Amino acid sequence: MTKRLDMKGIGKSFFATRALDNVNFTCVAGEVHALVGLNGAGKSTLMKILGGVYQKDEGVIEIDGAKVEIAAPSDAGDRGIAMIHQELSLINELTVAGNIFLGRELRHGATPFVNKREMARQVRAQLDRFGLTLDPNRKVADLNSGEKQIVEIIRALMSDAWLIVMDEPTSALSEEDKEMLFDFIRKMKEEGIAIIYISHHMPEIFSIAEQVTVMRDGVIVLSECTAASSEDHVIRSMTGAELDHFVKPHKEITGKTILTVENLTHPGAYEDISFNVHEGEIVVMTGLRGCGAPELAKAIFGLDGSYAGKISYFGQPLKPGRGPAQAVADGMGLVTENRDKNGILPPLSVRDNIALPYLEKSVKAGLIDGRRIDALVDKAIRDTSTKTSSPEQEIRFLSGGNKQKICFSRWLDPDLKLLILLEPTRGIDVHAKADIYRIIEDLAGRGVGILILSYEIDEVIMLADRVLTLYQGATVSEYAYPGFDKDRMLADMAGAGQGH
Amino acid sequence: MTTATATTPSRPGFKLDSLTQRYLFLILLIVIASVGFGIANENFYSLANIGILLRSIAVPFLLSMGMTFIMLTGGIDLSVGSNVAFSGGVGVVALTATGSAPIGFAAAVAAGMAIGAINGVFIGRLRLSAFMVTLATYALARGMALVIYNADSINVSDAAFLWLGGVSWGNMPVVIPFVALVFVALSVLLYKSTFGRDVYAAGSNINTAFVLGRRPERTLVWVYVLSGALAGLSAIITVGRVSSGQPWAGLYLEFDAITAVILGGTSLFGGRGRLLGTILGVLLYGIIINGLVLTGTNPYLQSLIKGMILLGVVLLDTLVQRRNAQ
Amino acid sequence: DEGKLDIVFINDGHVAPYHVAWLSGFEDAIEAYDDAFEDIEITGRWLSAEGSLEKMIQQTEVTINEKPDVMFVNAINVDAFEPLVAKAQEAGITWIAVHSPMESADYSFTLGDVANGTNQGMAMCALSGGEAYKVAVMLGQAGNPSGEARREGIMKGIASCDNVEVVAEQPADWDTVKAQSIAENWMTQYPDLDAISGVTDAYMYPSIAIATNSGKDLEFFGYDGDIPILQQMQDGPVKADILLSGTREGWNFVQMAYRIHKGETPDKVYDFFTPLVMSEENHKLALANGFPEDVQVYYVDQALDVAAKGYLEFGPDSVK
Amino acid sequence: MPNFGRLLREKNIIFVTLALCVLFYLISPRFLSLDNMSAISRQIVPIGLIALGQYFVVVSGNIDLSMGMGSVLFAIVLGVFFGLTGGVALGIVAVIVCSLALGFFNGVLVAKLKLPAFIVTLAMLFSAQGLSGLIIPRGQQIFLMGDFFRFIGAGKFMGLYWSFLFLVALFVLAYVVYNHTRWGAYVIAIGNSEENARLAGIDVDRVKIGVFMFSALCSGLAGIVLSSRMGFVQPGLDGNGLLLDGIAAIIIGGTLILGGRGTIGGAFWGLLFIGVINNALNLLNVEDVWHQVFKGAVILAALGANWLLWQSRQVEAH
Ligand SMILES: Nc1ncnc2c1ncn2[C@@H]1O[C@H](COP(=O)(O)OP(=O)(O)OP(=O)(O)O)[C@@H](O)[C@H]1O
Ligand SMILES: Nc1ncnc2c1ncn2[C@@H]1O[C@H](COP(=O)(O)OP(=O)(O)OP(=O)(O)O)[C@@H](O)[C@H]1O
Ligand SMILES: [Mg+2]
Ligand SMILES: [Mg+2]
Repeated sequence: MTKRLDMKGIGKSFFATRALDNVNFTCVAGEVHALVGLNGAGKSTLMKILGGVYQKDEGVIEIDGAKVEIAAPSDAGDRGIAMIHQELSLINELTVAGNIFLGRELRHGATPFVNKREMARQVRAQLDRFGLTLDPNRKVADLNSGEKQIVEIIRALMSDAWLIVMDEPTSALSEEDKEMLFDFIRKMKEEGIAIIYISHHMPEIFSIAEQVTVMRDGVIVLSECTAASSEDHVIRSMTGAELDHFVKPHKEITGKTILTVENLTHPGAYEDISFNVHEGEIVVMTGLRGCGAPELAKAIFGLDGSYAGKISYFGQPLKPGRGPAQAVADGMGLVTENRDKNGILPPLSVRDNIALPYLEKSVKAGLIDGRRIDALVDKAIRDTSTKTSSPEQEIRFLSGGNKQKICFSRWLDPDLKLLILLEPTRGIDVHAKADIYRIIEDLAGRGVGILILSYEIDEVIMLADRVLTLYQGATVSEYAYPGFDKDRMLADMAGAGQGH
Repeated sequence: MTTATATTPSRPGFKLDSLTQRYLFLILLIVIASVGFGIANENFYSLANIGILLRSIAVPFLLSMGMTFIMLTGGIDLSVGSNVAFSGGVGVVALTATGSAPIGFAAAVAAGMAIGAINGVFIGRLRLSAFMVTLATYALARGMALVIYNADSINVSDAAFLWLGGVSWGNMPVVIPFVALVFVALSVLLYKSTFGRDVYAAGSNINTAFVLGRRPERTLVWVYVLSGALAGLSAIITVGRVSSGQPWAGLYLEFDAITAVILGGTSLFGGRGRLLGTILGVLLYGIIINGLVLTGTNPYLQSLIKGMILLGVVLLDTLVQRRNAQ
Repeated sequence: DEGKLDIVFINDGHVAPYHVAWLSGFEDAIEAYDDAFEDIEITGRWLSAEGSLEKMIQQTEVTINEKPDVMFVNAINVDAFEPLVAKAQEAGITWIAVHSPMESADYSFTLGDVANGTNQGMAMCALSGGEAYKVAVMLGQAGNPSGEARREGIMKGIASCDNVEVVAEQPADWDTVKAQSIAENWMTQYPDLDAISGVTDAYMYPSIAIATNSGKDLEFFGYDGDIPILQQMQDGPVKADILLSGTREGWNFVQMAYRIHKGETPDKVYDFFTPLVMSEENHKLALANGFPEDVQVYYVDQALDVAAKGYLEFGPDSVK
Repeated sequence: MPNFGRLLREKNIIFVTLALCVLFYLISPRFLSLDNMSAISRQIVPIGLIALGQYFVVVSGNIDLSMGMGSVLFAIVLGVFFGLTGGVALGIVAVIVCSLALGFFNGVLVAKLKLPAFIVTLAMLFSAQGLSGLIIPRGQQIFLMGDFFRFIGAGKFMGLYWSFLFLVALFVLAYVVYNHTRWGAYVIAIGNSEENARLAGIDVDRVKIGVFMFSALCSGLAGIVLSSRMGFVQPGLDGNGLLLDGIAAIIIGGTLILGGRGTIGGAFWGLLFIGVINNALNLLNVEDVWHQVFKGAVILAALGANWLLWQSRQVEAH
């Protein structure tokens, strides 16, 4: 096999943060090369240097033995490198096809006019090949995050690149779509295309990658064949310590009912849903994307009022669409599934991002008590082991996983009664995931009711006290700990389990 | 790179963030401009001129403070200048009708807040474009001022009403300590109250602020009301300064305010900026204007110079920042 | 200091054509006087408040602090400047209020706007030929004293006959660009319009151009004595104008300052000589139609001469 | 009619404008006369040129405040060359060259040096104002008489003004460029997210410079039209009214002032809206002190009606 990409001695600093230090990374044709490491280890930074987004401070990049300078994303494109970035990088106001061909539009012959029809046709053909139904003429703004991720992937696939970098491509994908992606990857491998694959999912990596490289604090600590490696070995080298596996403690749910949902219906989203959440209970909803669970969660949080049925909170009926302000005042918290859109406040510091829901409680004599906030923020950062150079750091400079941690950690408040988490561990590394599970369990131990939406079956089983499977907006079954049956759940989610 | 996964609690240390750098740079420019004009005209440094300078920036200063809040939310308020005329008109008419200065003050501030409330409701609640809404109230408030005054000025002789804008202790106009007080109050509001945090939050990502239960639409309404209130205060100062109510008061002040706020490093897109920057922006802009008056060049040449200086300021600033970033 | 004369002129704007002519007359005159009188160093500055009251106040304050000898102030609103007049006088500066008279000022330089406007209106009457005659009047900015006074005069003059009808009045805010749309609207809205009257010649330029371009045969009555408008009077569409002339006025300021400096005391209210301008035939026609004989009228050539050459009336020779 | 609601929602400015027309017609039947319509069509030409140039700048996430005073400056450039040579051709070339140069300058400062467009173009506004007074010595007027100016200013073709037809043609061209060329897509992309546009390999700086060159060119054209119609040029004309009307037209037509979204069709209707209001002020002979109240109130009412027609109350959060 021929070594095509060779990055040598790459170094990069952001002010005081040494993000990469003397990194050597190579990639050969036709291989899937997994790049792993904790949140903030430097994976995305390394790839952004390759993609021309950041400029390296030191080192050289060679492609096919020749030294290259990649000064801008277009240089990377010109050299046959395509990127799927960790954060969505689409243009909302353009169509699917417009996005996929952005920067290399097809034209009507030699005229300056773009051939929208041909672009749409090619995109549709590509989508059809993988059995995807997505209208190439839809505006990207109208897509959900899973669909957007698919657009990103299709864009990379259609770019004629010999190297595709995928930075956590599966974090927004449903199981089906993941399978589709792996099909893609296998086909491309056959065509000799190389793939650098970043993920926090060990099983994924061991099923599709030939080579795995582990980064820790900006340096490469391990690079070996997956065949000769093991999940445990890789996970250990990410921190240098053994993974402290999360084990769900056994507990009795005896507390009061916090939330009662009765016959909730919103045509087109969910139908006739009923369930309870008790104090200290972790209820996990699962299903495929499009199962209606996010809409349900939003109705409970008061973001949407157009439903029939009844929601009660500590026995009191809730006014439909009363707004998040009331929900927060009532002791509810929500982590949304789209952190860029409504999870973070990009120009503000980590401190401000965490402290916002706490403000009223940190007021002394009408003024904000900075010291109390500092204490809360420091605790939140510590509890979730968020990696930031300081609480004053602007959140937009954090790595993806660390942003996600902040969306979560801002709700760790003593007065919290009900926490709703939509895909809470998206993009979070294996060690931090275990930490987060522990925190969720601690919260439950304190009597907080927890309602989670997760699409990862293993996570569902690991965390839940009770599981609701949903299919096309309707509850299929309810399972209580410890009677979880993974196969049946998967069948429920796929719509095959209707009837029991 | 710190290898600990969690940071130890740390206060911002020696590292100068980009805003602080900008402030230092503005201070440097202010010094350079002062020295330059001082050399060009020895009167520049006279106490009297400094008094004139400070007095002349009092009103732009108040308006820019309000504009800073608004621009932190990602908005803009083109109506403040017209609002100065309108709220002044209401105040003067109320004063003439009742003979009571406190009622006149209250009426002026309330009128200013009313225009602000219109802006706020249209922008915050109805989610309409701030530029468009305030462009409409820019015409509306000016028009109502003309109607109230019937396009003519009204003389004011009530000493209490004129005190704030008219009286000086020696070379020190009383309006200066007043403005300083307002600054302190607004700083407390912006940095120490939950409202202030909400202002930043609304400008950083209004969707997130909403989901976190912060009621950003309400914050927006209040921000415009605040700006209107400051326009009302400015109206009182303006009336005091000229001993009369004027239908054409405040013309173009919105552009001066916006310019000063942007010079002070506040982003047009919201979420980033501080009041200190605005002070420096107002001061620098005020010095440039004052200096140009003193040099008394041809007005067209003055326009050209003003343009070049503005450009020079942002240009130098970027070059300095860039160099520091290396 | 006897050997120095420093004149400052603070104006409300520098954008109207009239202002521009004003500035050039002022600057020329300063130079001419400085050259002509070896014993005195004459300097002048011209400030524009760009329409902003606040800016004008600041400029006035700064100027007072500079202690020039004479200040001409064309106040945006005289009430607003009362407090400053006292200050200026305390500092020993001679304050000359321009256009809008001020009781407290040392001198007021006025134009007789009402009388001039009346002359324009009467000229309209006298030249309208006795038949129904429709005129639209373009005003200044709402509340502006000069504009209001000129409007008052024009209306008064028009009222002297009953065949002239004012079909529309609109403010164009002294803005030539705005004047253009208004003129255009009028010409479509009133197809049988006979004339456009304006409180400034700035409005005449676009109005004449639009009429010419669209083949309309309108008559125009101006105010200001701008040279290009005067040039369109001999057999042209402009029937009457008021000879202020910015350049003339600029020269007159400097002459006035010089005289005061030399110890002369002009009238407290100095009324600038502003005759009506008509062509000779039109004047005769007007007289025949009952136009008052005592109204002083310049014919076009004479008007052009004094307008272009401010030194003829107000140059250094006039005071030697 | 399920689509009627959508139509109402998306093309609301059409309805608001038409409603205004009906209202004004009821007050003064002359409003809808052919003559008046044609007067409106001519009056909106300079505003429309400014709006069109501004449109691309605003969609790209910037603003060009120098367009109004720029058109005055370019009108004077035309006048100076006409005065010197007595011919038009050289003047037109000079306007085009100067405007493109100014736009290039703005664009480079904004794109390459990353200066805020607001300040850069504000500085240019002042500079243009200054230069317009400095390049004609002593503020003389220059008269622009001749066939060319008459043609641009008042020439008609089948009852429609050439200048208006020219504007419509430019809007059609802009529509095609905006919707059917790469450049249009790039402008939208940059306005949505400069970062993402860069990631897609777009040469963001070049597009931005192009956008500013186009807006400056439009202000040059506006200057030519303006001066032809006035028949003379002189320093000290005020271009800022044009600027504000132009911006208002595109925003009321649904363009996001912060960039990334808008339609050319909406901008055109917004332009008609502004033209109608300006015309109605004169036509209805609104008394002078009420002018601004009228204008402000009508715009606010239109915004309110707009909202009643379609805006949702919710902050778009989910
Ligand atoms: N633009 C930036 N400015 C400042 N610091 C940055 C910037 N980009 C990245 N960093 C810092 O560099 C470090 C590496 O970040 P990077 O995004 O490469 O992590 P990652 O390995 O991709 O993590 P994750 O798994 O969470 O995506 C982090 O500490 C991050 O805060
Ligand atoms: N915001 C709007 N308000 C009113 N009318 C509009 C608006 N946007 C577009 N139009 C009208 O819709 C028509 C098409 O304009 P335009 O192409 O800009 O819209 P569009 O929906 O983006 O169309 P396309 O399918 O070509 O992208 C025009 O006739 C125009 O008058
Ligand atoms: Mg990453
Ligand atoms: Mg005056």
